[in-house]
Amino acid sequence: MSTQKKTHVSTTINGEPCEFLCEPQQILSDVLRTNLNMTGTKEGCTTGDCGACSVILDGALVCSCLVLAVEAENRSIETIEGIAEDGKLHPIQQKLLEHAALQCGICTPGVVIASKVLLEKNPDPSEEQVRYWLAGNLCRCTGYDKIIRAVLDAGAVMRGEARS
Amino acid sequence: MPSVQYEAPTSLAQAAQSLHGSSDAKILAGGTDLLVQMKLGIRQPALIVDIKHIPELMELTLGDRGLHLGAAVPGAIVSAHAKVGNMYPGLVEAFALIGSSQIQGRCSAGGNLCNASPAADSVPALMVNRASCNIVGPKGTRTVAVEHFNTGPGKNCLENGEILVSMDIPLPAPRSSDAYLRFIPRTEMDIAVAGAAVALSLDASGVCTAAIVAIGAVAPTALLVPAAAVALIGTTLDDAALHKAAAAASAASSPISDKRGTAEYRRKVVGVLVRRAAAIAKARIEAKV
Amino acid sequence: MAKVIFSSQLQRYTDGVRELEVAASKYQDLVAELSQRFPAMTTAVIDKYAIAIDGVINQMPLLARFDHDSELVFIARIAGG
Amino acid sequence: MNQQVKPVKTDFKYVGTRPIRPDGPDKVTGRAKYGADLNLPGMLFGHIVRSPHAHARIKSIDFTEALKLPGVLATMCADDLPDPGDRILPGAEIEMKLKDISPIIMARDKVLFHAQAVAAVAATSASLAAEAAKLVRVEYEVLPHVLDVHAAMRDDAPLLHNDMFTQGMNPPPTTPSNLSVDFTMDMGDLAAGFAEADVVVERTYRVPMCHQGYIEPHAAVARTDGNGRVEIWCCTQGHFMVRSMTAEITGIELGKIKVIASEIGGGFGGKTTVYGEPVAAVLALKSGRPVKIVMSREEVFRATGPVSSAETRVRIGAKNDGTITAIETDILMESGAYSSSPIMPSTMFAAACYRCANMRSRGREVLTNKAKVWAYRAPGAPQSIMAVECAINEVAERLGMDPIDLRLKNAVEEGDVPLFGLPFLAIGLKKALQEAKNHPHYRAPLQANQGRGVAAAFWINAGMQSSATINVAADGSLHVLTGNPDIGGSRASMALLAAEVLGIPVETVHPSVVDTDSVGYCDTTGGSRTTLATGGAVIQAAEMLVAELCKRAAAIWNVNFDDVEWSDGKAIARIGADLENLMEGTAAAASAPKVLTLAELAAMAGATGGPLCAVATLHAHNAQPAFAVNICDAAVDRETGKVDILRYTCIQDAGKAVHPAYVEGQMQGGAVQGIGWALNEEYIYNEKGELDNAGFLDYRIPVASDLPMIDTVIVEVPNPLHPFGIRGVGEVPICPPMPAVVTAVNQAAGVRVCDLPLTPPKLLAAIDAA
Repeated sequence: MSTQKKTHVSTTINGEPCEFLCEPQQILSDVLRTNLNMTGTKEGCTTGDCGACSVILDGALVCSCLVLAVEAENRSIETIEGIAEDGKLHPIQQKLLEHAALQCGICTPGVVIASKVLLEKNPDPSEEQVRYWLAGNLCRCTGYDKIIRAVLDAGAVMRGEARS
Repeated sequence: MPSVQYEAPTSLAQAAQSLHGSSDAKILAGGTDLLVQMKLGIRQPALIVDIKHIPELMELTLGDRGLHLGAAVPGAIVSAHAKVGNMYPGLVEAFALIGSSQIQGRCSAGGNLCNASPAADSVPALMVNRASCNIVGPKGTRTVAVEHFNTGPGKNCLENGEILVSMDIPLPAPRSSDAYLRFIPRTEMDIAVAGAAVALSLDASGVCTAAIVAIGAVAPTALLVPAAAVALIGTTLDDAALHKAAAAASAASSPISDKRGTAEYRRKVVGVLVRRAAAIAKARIEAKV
Repeated sequence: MAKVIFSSQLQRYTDGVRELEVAASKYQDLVAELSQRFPAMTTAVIDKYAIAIDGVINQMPLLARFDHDSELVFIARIAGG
Repeated sequence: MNQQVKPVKTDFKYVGTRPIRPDGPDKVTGRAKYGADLNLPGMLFGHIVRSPHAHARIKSIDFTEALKLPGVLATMCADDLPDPGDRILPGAEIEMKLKDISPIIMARDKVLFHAQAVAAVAATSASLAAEAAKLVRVEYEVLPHVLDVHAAMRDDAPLLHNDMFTQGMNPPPTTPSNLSVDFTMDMGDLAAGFAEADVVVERTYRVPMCHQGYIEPHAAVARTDGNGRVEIWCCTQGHFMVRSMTAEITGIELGKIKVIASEIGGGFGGKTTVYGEPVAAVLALKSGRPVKIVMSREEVFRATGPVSSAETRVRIGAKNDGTITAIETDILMESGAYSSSPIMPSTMFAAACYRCANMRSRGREVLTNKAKVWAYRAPGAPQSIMAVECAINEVAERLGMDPIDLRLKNAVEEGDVPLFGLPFLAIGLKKALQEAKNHPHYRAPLQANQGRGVAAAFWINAGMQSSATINVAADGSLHVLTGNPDIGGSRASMALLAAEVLGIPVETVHPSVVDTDSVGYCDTTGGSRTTLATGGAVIQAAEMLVAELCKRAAAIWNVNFDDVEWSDGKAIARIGADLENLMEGTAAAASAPKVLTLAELAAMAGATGGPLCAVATLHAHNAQPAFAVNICDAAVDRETGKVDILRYTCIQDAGKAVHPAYVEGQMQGGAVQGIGWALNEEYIYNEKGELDNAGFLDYRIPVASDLPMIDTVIVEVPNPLHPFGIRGVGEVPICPPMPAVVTAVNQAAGVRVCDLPLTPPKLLAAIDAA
């Protein structure tokens, strides 16, 4: 097992080319976190039930624990580390802070990623749409109230209707 | 853990070769079942064959003959196709109910079927839409009606080396529609405790001329319930007819008790779902006219 | 004299006595006084409890002092989650 | 009164505002480092071998095959740990026997629940460690197990511990049993109280075993320096607790252990003990390499402390005018395989909201072959309060009285003495009840198949030991160091408290949680104590700093210390005080300004006595209780038994809300945990004693789409013992939701289901039977 041949993968992470070696059965979240030390992507269950490991794979929201790292070959991955641009927080990140929408913060990277995909798809979601879209992002601290408000508010900012 | 190999063939022929060369190969489409099963130690394949690079598996076309759906197309792509949603609202809502937004980014139409969970949301909806499954294997190609595809919990009709390539779903007749409902204790993220799909056709006077009813999570596989359909055909889908269909569905079910619900509960609720799904399908037809 | 109130739990060490006036004004003296008065109420027994002095819980009362009109209640130690 | 109490401050400039939390940017960008986020060069991965049986004798453990795998570098089992004997864990607030904790780290002689840790291996990759763990051969002699509390109390039940004699009984029993505690608290004359009553309600309510459900699994990395010193990085509610427990469990000298608390991804009481930390330390010592142990989600559910189930019989008597005349509770609490349930607080606080002369509360703790339970937010209180509050609502129903009016009539207030004997000081229960009654939610109309439940609750709150260090940098910014892991925004509170005392913008205060070597001892983050006690230490250190700054200003100006006052971040020479001296004194004094800002004083620190730094330590005896009231509206689908929470309002007395947004967050989060416990969360064991739902798929915590917005009302009745009036706020929010939800649901469905969770099958069966 320890002698198992590793696979070489060429991929793009947060817009930059990236190469890594991994075991064929290693999941993407593990490779991001352990092999690449990109620990912003969290692991809460590794069975696709909590959403903490959410990343964007070729534009699609996925749980990186349910993707084999070898599948990343020639694909494009966006992780939490790439969301703030030029040192400026994304409106979703800013609004989560302003609304005090995180307590322990372990679910926050996943919430940021999932909300970004939502607001790019649907810039003006209803409260219900945000709640259903984020149903796969478990949060045990906040009761979701402030997270939902923050995402709705971030949508307004992105639409140019509210102050950032 | 025994060593695992990964292959990503780009053609059906290559895939067939890969599968032929290994006695312990698993097909990877969205991975939302397979990777969980590997994590929990339920499956430990020697070879993983990723079929998402095979063009035939990724097709989605809506034409005169209906919907042609590649087996590896993820739920999010199906949901995003507005015309498919208009044509088969029940089928699309069933696909959309599989897991979270994150799961939708990966879970495939074919995977939900091949995993052969009795509770799979898309299967009853595929049944009432008369889907047929296109299979390619060492002995050539064959087509299987979706209701014959799964043979038991976790078991399907695929033989060694065979791949489910795509599904064909005929166009619904005029004045027809469908609906799928499932029951879960939460609003999201659960496996169906019971599910029901109904497809209906109505004539100009509102009388039901054709009906197909299928139920999920209440038997070893999803089931067609002809008796429930019979209860609906020829009626105006009045309360009495809906209750009769519900009773037929409950009678046809043979559920088990487990951590997700009791047999008694499932039997009762599947009838409720059939009744409600039929009412929704009817309302959809009426809204179109 | 400060007043000590024993809960029903502790009354099995005090032969059913519920209230008692004590001369002590320091916790250490109180422990000595109580264990002398009630042999069953050993230091080990008392040490399992925190003490509330006029409504203020002290979980580690070794050096606690109180007034002649104070009310003292032994109370189970509670931490939290 | 032996305690000097200063008047409580009421005018605040920074406290009560809502600045962005200092650790926030790191958390929204993924930079924050949690337990599993540390990777070290040469690091090994540990994997725990767990019992496949619910009750068995360990006959032998053989590592031979595992060690044959190249890359497997260390193994361990209970033989590597000192025998706990009868040692009591020192320094613990609650008496804890080491022999009830050590076997959770590594089972000794017997396993008492499925998935109990038996051995461990460390290898060069996580997958290799998992493979090696499968090769560890453990031979068991399987013993009969017991999973039900009633069965466990029978004479013929399998005995978990042959040295377990029921505590609290008089005379003490002579034969061992699985009943570990049986005690009763009494007040007044219960029989007379019930004789006086016009209405008596008696019910038995059951609350299931559940889990705290924090999203971050336990994780630890340990490394050694080759000379016996051990450093542990882990996610914990208390790194000082990790230090002392690791020392006791492993025998490593306490002074040689340094613990660094990572960011923590939720705990709710579940991370107030150790699991992988001592194992990683031992494996690191044995291998000489850093060792990381991260629990899987499955392991978290199977083998960390879940939450006691409880069966509570409640009996309440009341007169026609609503006066409560007697309250009796009898609580049977499940502790899992070792004694550790919160039966004490559950028994003591069941009816603490009500003034009643005649009360009795009996508490029994029973052991079963399930995971050893551990703390969860207000440990023990939700289970028994659940029964009492539902019964109070039923009394109101029987009397035809509004349930809030009934509570207002009987609510405790200052001077009342509850069953547990501690007289109340100023408390906010009545005010919270009034707020609830006046809330628009309480007057909103309900439709068919909808119901409304209210419930009130008490939690005692803890004080305990805390330390804080404040360093002043040359530009006048502050670095506030504490030793309490920040689980819900406490660094924001620490910054606000220091800013308030110093009178400087909160943005110039930089709080950190530092390791066990770098700050004075701090008890664990828990018991709702951090803002009160650690915040108290910060206030004290800040006040010491103000005194020092005034002293230095006085020296610069050559005036008396008493003539300098501190205001808004500046030292000011009091008008008229020694003004002549100031103007006609030495050249230096004459040239000095009459105002010196913190930044100016900080810049001169070297010349005026050296670095500015204050250290405060305390044992907080000023914790005071918190009360909360919840209102819940629910709808029930009469054909499926499905519950929909329509509207929810939380009202709570915070004393003084330091950062109101995070107080609201505690209230909202606690409410939703309680909603989950009431409706869907439960541990489901199969007959073999294996947990059947060890994952988030089937252990169903609430998801975003299950809920409405959670409305909050913060009441502020200052804690008279705290300089800023602060009460703990973190725990009481989970106490009222279960009875509020259960009352609403039962009303909506027209049934009375007393067995939680109120799952759709249970509700539908009750609806159909009605």
